[in-house]
Amino acid sequence: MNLLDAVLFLPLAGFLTLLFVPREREETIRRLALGFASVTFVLSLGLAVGYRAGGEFAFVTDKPWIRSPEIRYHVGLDGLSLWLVLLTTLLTPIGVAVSWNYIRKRVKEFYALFLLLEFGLVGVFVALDLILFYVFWEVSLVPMYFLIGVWGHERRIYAAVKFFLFTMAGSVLMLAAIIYLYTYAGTFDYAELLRLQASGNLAFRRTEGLLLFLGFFLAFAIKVPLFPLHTWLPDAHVEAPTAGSVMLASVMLKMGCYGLLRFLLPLFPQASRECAPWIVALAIAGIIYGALVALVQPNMKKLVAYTSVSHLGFVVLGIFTFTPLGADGAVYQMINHGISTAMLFLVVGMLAARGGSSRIADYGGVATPAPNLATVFMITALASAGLPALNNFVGEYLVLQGTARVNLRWAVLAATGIILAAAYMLWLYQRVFFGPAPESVRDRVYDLKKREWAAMAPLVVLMVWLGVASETFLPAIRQTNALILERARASGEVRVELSLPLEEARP
Amino acid sequence: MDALLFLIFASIAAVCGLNVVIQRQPIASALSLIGVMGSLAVLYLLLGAQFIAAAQVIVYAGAVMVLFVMVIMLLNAGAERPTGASLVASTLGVPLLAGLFAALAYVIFAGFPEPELVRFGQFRQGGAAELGYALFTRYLLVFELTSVLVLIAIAGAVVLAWREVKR
Amino acid sequence: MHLWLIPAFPLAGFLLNGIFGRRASKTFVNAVAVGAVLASFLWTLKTLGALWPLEALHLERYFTWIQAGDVRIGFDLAMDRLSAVMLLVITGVGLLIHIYSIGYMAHEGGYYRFFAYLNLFMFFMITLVLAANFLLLFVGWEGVGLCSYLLIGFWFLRSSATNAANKAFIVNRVGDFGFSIGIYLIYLHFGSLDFPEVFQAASRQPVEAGLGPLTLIGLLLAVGATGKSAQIPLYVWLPDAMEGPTPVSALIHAATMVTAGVYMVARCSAIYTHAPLAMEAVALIGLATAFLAATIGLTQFDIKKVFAYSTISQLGYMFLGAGVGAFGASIYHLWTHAFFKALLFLGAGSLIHALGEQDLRKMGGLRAKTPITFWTLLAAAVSISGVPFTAGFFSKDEILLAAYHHAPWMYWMGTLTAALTAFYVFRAIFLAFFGEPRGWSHAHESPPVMTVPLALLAVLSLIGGFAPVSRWLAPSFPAAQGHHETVLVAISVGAGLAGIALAWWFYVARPGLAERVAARLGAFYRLVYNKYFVDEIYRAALVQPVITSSQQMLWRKVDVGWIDGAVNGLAARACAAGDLLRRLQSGNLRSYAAWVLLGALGLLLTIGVAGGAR
Amino acid sequence: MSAAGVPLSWYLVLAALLFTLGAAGFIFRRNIITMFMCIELMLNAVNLTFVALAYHLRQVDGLVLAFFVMVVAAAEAAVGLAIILTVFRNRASVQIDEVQALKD
Amino acid sequence: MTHSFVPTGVELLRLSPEILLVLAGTLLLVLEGLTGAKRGRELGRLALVALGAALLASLAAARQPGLAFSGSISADGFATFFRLVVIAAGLLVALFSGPYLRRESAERGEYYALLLYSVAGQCLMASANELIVLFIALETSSIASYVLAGYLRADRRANEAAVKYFLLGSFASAFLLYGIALIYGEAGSTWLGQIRAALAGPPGSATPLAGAAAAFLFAGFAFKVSAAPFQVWAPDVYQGAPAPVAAFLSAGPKAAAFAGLLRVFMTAFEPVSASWEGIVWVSALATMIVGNLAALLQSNIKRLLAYSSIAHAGYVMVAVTAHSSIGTAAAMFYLAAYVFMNVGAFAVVSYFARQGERYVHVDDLAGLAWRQPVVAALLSLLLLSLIGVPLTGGFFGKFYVFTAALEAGLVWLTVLGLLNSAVAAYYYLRILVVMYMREPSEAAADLAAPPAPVRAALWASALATLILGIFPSTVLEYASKAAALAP
Repeated sequence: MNLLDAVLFLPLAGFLTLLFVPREREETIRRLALGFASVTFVLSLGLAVGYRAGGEFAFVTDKPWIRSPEIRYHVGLDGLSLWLVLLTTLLTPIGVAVSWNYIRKRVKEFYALFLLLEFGLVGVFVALDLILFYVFWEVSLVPMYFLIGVWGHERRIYAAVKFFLFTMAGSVLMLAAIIYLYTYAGTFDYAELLRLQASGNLAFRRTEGLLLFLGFFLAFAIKVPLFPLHTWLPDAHVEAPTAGSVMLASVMLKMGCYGLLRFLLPLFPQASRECAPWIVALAIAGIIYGALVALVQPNMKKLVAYTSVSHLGFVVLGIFTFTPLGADGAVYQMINHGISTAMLFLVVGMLAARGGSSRIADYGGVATPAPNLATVFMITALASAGLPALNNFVGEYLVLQGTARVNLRWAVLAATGIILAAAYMLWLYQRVFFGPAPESVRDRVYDLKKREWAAMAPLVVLMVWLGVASETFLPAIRQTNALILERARASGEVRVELSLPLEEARP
Repeated sequence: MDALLFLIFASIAAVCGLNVVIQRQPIASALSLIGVMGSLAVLYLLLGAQFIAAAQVIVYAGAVMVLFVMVIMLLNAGAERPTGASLVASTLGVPLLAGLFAALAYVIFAGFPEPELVRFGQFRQGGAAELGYALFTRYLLVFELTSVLVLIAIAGAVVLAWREVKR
Repeated sequence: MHLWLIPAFPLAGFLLNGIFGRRASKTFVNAVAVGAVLASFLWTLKTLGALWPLEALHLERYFTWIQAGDVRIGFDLAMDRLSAVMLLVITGVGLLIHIYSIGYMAHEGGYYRFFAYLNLFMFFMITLVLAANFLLLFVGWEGVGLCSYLLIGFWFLRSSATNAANKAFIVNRVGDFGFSIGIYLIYLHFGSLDFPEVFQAASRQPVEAGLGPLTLIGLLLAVGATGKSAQIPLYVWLPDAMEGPTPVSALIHAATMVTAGVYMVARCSAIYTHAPLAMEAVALIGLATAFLAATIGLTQFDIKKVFAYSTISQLGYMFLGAGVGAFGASIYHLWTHAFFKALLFLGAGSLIHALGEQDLRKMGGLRAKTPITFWTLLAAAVSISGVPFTAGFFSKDEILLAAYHHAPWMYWMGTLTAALTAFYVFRAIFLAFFGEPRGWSHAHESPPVMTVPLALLAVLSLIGGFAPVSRWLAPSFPAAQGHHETVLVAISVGAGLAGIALAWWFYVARPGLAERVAARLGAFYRLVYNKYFVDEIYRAALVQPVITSSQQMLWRKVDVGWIDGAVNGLAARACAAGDLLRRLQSGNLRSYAAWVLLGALGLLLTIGVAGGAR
Repeated sequence: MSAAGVPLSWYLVLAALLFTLGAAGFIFRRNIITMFMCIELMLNAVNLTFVALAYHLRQVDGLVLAFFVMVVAAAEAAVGLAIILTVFRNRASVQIDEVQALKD
Repeated sequence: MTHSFVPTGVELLRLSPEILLVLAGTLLLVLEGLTGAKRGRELGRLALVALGAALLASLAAARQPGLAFSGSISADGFATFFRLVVIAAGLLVALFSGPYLRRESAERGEYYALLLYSVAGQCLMASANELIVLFIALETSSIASYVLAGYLRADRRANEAAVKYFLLGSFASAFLLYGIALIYGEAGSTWLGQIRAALAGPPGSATPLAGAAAAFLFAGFAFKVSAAPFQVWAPDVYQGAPAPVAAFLSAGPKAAAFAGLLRVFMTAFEPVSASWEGIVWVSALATMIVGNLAALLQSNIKRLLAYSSIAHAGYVMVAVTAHSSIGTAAAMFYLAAYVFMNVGAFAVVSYFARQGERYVHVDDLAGLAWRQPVVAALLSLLLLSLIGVPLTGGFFGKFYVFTAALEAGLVWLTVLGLLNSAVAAYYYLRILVVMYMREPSEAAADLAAPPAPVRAALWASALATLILGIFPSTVLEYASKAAALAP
């Protein structure tokens, strides 16, 4: 039982504890949930402090769970998962805090499920056994389904079911791939698989490798979500309660990206490379497409949802450049997107809770009654639009620089997303916050309350921190990515074509 | 002689069997079925299964069919009316049945390629003694089991048919 | 030398005012904001003094900002002569404008916000010029864009202001798109983004004849510059940016931020000189912009719009200078332009402050009411018109000479533009200060806190040209060819004077003539008056199609129609199949029996007769 | 006894025929009792097969099996007729096509 | 083969669960006759005790594994596993039948007696090592369940269910029996071991009789497990039968029939597996597809569960298709998990439907979560297990099944099967949606808390599902050992 196990299981303990609290004692339930989430976060800070770049995995626990076929409780932390775990543990107490006043019905179930969700999410990022990974993957699905379906808005049921079925459709294929991999390799253990891969004992026939790759890839791509598998996302986001949207956008979507980097590249280097051009094409299409569609959304939450499609396109793009720059940028972008989008959803959620709607047309001039809210949103919008010295810029730069190295045309196409990002963000901002405030807005919208400040301040700080002092975070990512890319390179010749127009022009 | 007997009773069995199927009056079907059973009993005798032949007449044609006839009378079941229709049954029925018979015949002829001639008296272990021995040794368990089966049948019949419904 | 202190002061000012300003008194806000810039200015001077004569680059590395793969980008600041000139302009003019703003903004809501933004702007602008690598430069670059956005939209209740702000930001983003790609290419080509390394490597490369990497980089950077410095085709945001408070127009949209593009081109001179095609492009863009904007300036009635087009036009000069290889002259013009253009705007602001009105047609005869404003504006006007021995005279002539040596037609074009410039500037002066008052009732001179900076800038506009900027910068740049040719100078001066005279003729001597000429020109006049309908063309050709196609095609059709449609279609298909299966479950036992029979026969045929299905 | 025997397969084919006839009756008859009788016909066919095979194998086992089939048939008859009786009580009909309330 | 008239003690021990159940059933009949119709509740308890005893007896019998009764039964691990499963199913059903029957004022000893007989038959099916024993055991189980289906004789739906079940069941039995006859002709014996020996000759030596026999035997078993296209009876019968009986039908007979199917096809017909594996492949796929698609639009919850149980039979069929010992083990595990989750779900239905099964529409469950949160939570767990979400038995069931399938190289069957399970999520989710995301319906309004036996059954099945989902090793290892069927 090391620190990581504690971080992993504390939310589960919280979940179980909440089940035994009488449902009438809502305040106790809230406090308990906040307590569990906060303690988890504090403990997880210990992970960051204790993490030393260098080895393969830190805080490893490896115990047998199921004997035959052998499935192990094997968890560990590396630079890739470290920050994602922290992101999860950070956002959970924030989600609890912002739900304090908004969730009025079925309080007990809400917080219990919220903690269960944290358990699942942390688990996904630390599991080093494929089945364990799959277990957490699905475990995180169920509470989110309920969060959307029970505490969501008008079309919540449609959204929840759509969310569940999309994810399910992908994950069953992943399960098939996992099992197939097992029948091939005889193990579910990630480390063992890596060893097999390194020793060349995991060489698939071409179609076999491709199919396996696709099995995993579809699950991840749906989760990311990669264009054109994204249509569940806007619905889920619009209908989810604020805290749900936050966790969904900030953490759950990262599960897909994480999977790409953790499993696909190292385990199926050949297939990854072979499919990379297609995937990159989809990623770029998603960047532009998401941004364009976001531009014309009449609903704030939907708009933010489409920005996620766009932003996560960068992540996928970065990963499939197979360059350290791209991969580091992608991971960094995961964290960035987690924080910025969490903020966006928090603010939009707060607005919607005040104004009773998330339609843009119902707002205007919010900056007058709620200047602090406006300021916070401004910073977030700018971060989201990739303003330098704020978080997203670093990630996007690295991704695009990495992409440019592989193929300049890709980078050019992808960079258009940044122009559009400014357009949709500022346009949204203008329509919601600027202008004279109509009666309805002045009457109902008030500025940030203390708890809301407390929930958002850390994120604002982080946005700047991530934008300026990336060296706090990047070393761990670098080192892990180097290993991953090494593996992705190990078993195949590097076929990254350098197709720069300027190379051609050179005599 | 064997052949003649076989042909006669096989024909009776087949015709009665057909009659079971084509009659609209349940009672006519029942009587035809008794005819089938009777002719089968003769065929059993030809095959050297005296005990089974006897049982066929006593248990089957006697007891079971009497039960049927009784129920038919009890329910006063007249000629069936051409109610309802099953598209599946009426379209697929005949080809399926023809196919079934053809396939079975094929299997039988393929399974017994060289014709083995059945002659009366060549098989003499069909008596009660041999049967009884087998019944109480190798098939002891099954024998006991059938008693349970009969018990269930009685209990079931009781549950379903005896007492009036109390509401 | 703690270069970092120079940007740090305004940053601190921003944070202090941003966080505490709302509840603090105006005095506090003023003290913090002006104090921060003053400190910055003084520290600049001290640093300059300490590093004098600043022959080599002074580089300070602080910490690693981004590191990944083989990329290492530090938070590094560097000072050389180019950045020193820029710093002086920024902090100096910035200081004056800060002071001026105290008076100008005295009665505005969001006072603290304004100064916080201004300080933030100073921080980013200083970062921009001190940055020692492209990415850090880009930080400043985007940062000033942000501040520009915030300040244009300062009066956020007005939708025109917020529209203008959005436009400014987004158009700049388009430019930055090119810039970013340029940066990626620089990194790819040179393996570094640090200025010293990049420029040394660039200077070792052969001059490219065709479209080589350096040319490509140069062109892409120029795209960025056209955005920031409001050149064709991305100049459209600047006139709208006049929605911001006037000090903002002076500081950001005249003196400093918009010159960042010029600064960047000059900074990258090592690249450009090896990429003549890119140079040519820069020159052409500059020249075209200078001329086009000047023509539009002729027809505008909003005093700030006039000066805005003037800014665009003057920036075009600077581009022209850089494009023809006269980087020094270009910066020199930047330097003088900062004074007279800031002055023009501040003077205009003083008028607006006095009248609450910025339409020239509603002014007139203000000379007496606002004498200081008048005289200072006049100083600026003569300077921009290139009246000999004023600041503008020196720098403009240097550019024109260089242009002549590059291609004489450029000189002629430039000279024509100079005439136009003189005309429209004096048109504004005459319309505002001469003639009869047209529709204003009370006007008053601005308080000293505004007029003192005006006066100081007026002095600088007149004598600022004596600072030997281009000579001092000469070692930084490849030598520009061309020597003083009196005839050419005389021609251009004459053009300027002719412009002034014509303006006098049109607007003082023969009022009403202008309208008649305009009427005579008819369609052409309307074309120019409506700024060649460029905004409308952009909207119809770019913005609207994007919006419409996104909405109708991508969202409604692709997303909802196709993708969701496919998913729903699949679901519907499955449900239909399920329904069929359910319907087969008719409740009819004989049907069921037929199914059982079917199954049994199927099995019999496959296993019994055919002997297996595999 | 005459030496002219009958091929065993004839017996088996007769059984197959009876089995098929039983199935036919099950599918085409509408009266539940008749349907049930058709099942009895099928069981009889199986019994004939058992007996014939017992002859073929010269084993008593086949006969024992046939015997058990009879018992099963009897048990089924008892239960089946009881079920038919309950149906009749509730619906006053033994037409199978009228017993299809359970469907979608 | 020993020929003795008197069975030995160890033989009786190996048969002890069946003996116990039959004796208890008979005792119940007698007691019912003696006490009249007043003591249904006590008789129900007695039945529970008997089932508990049978459970213990199965364990005791497992300590002395081996053949008995001339080798016609085999009390091996495989038998023990299935005995435990079907007895547990019977136990759960008996547990929550009480309140249901009392509500219908029909709690009598015969019900429990028939239940015990049926379970006894199923136990015997699991241990039968000879075809005629298997057949009679199957009939024992079936005839008792025909009666149970029609147990509420005044209920038209129950009558219809009974008559349909009975007629089709007998029809299918006839095929099964014909299959036995044919293989008897081919092999000269009905003992599985001897059949195997007879079929194990050089390839091609087996005549079409063997194939035809396999076909008919498969048809007979497929009918009982409701595999396509023999699934037609299931929806109607489940819908019409009383809810506890439907639960029972979906669990015990199905598990037992799979036991029979596995034993027959893994031992006797293993030598000719090449001839039948293709058809099992098709049947598995068709069963999954039919069950899942038909359930999509189903609104009667009993019919829905019927289609779901068809689909689950399809998953087990996938394991059968693998025809390996891990496939067998997977099927065993799956069935164990399935029995618990399905019986649990039906327990809720039996409680919710109330007198005369008024509320059997999915929408009637609306808002259940907020009226009876515990029931809803437990039902959710069971439904998630049916979907196959991890940490439930259903997940590991699917996991093992598809692992076995992939080990056998059945890639496409696996992919299609898993996609099917994704489709299946939709209709299970609908129940969750209704329970949690709709406002309480009038059906939920006056719902009293579930009676203790229902609660107990629900908790037991939920816990079993959870345990199988978190610590599946023990069960699976047992199944793996037992799956190595000795012919």
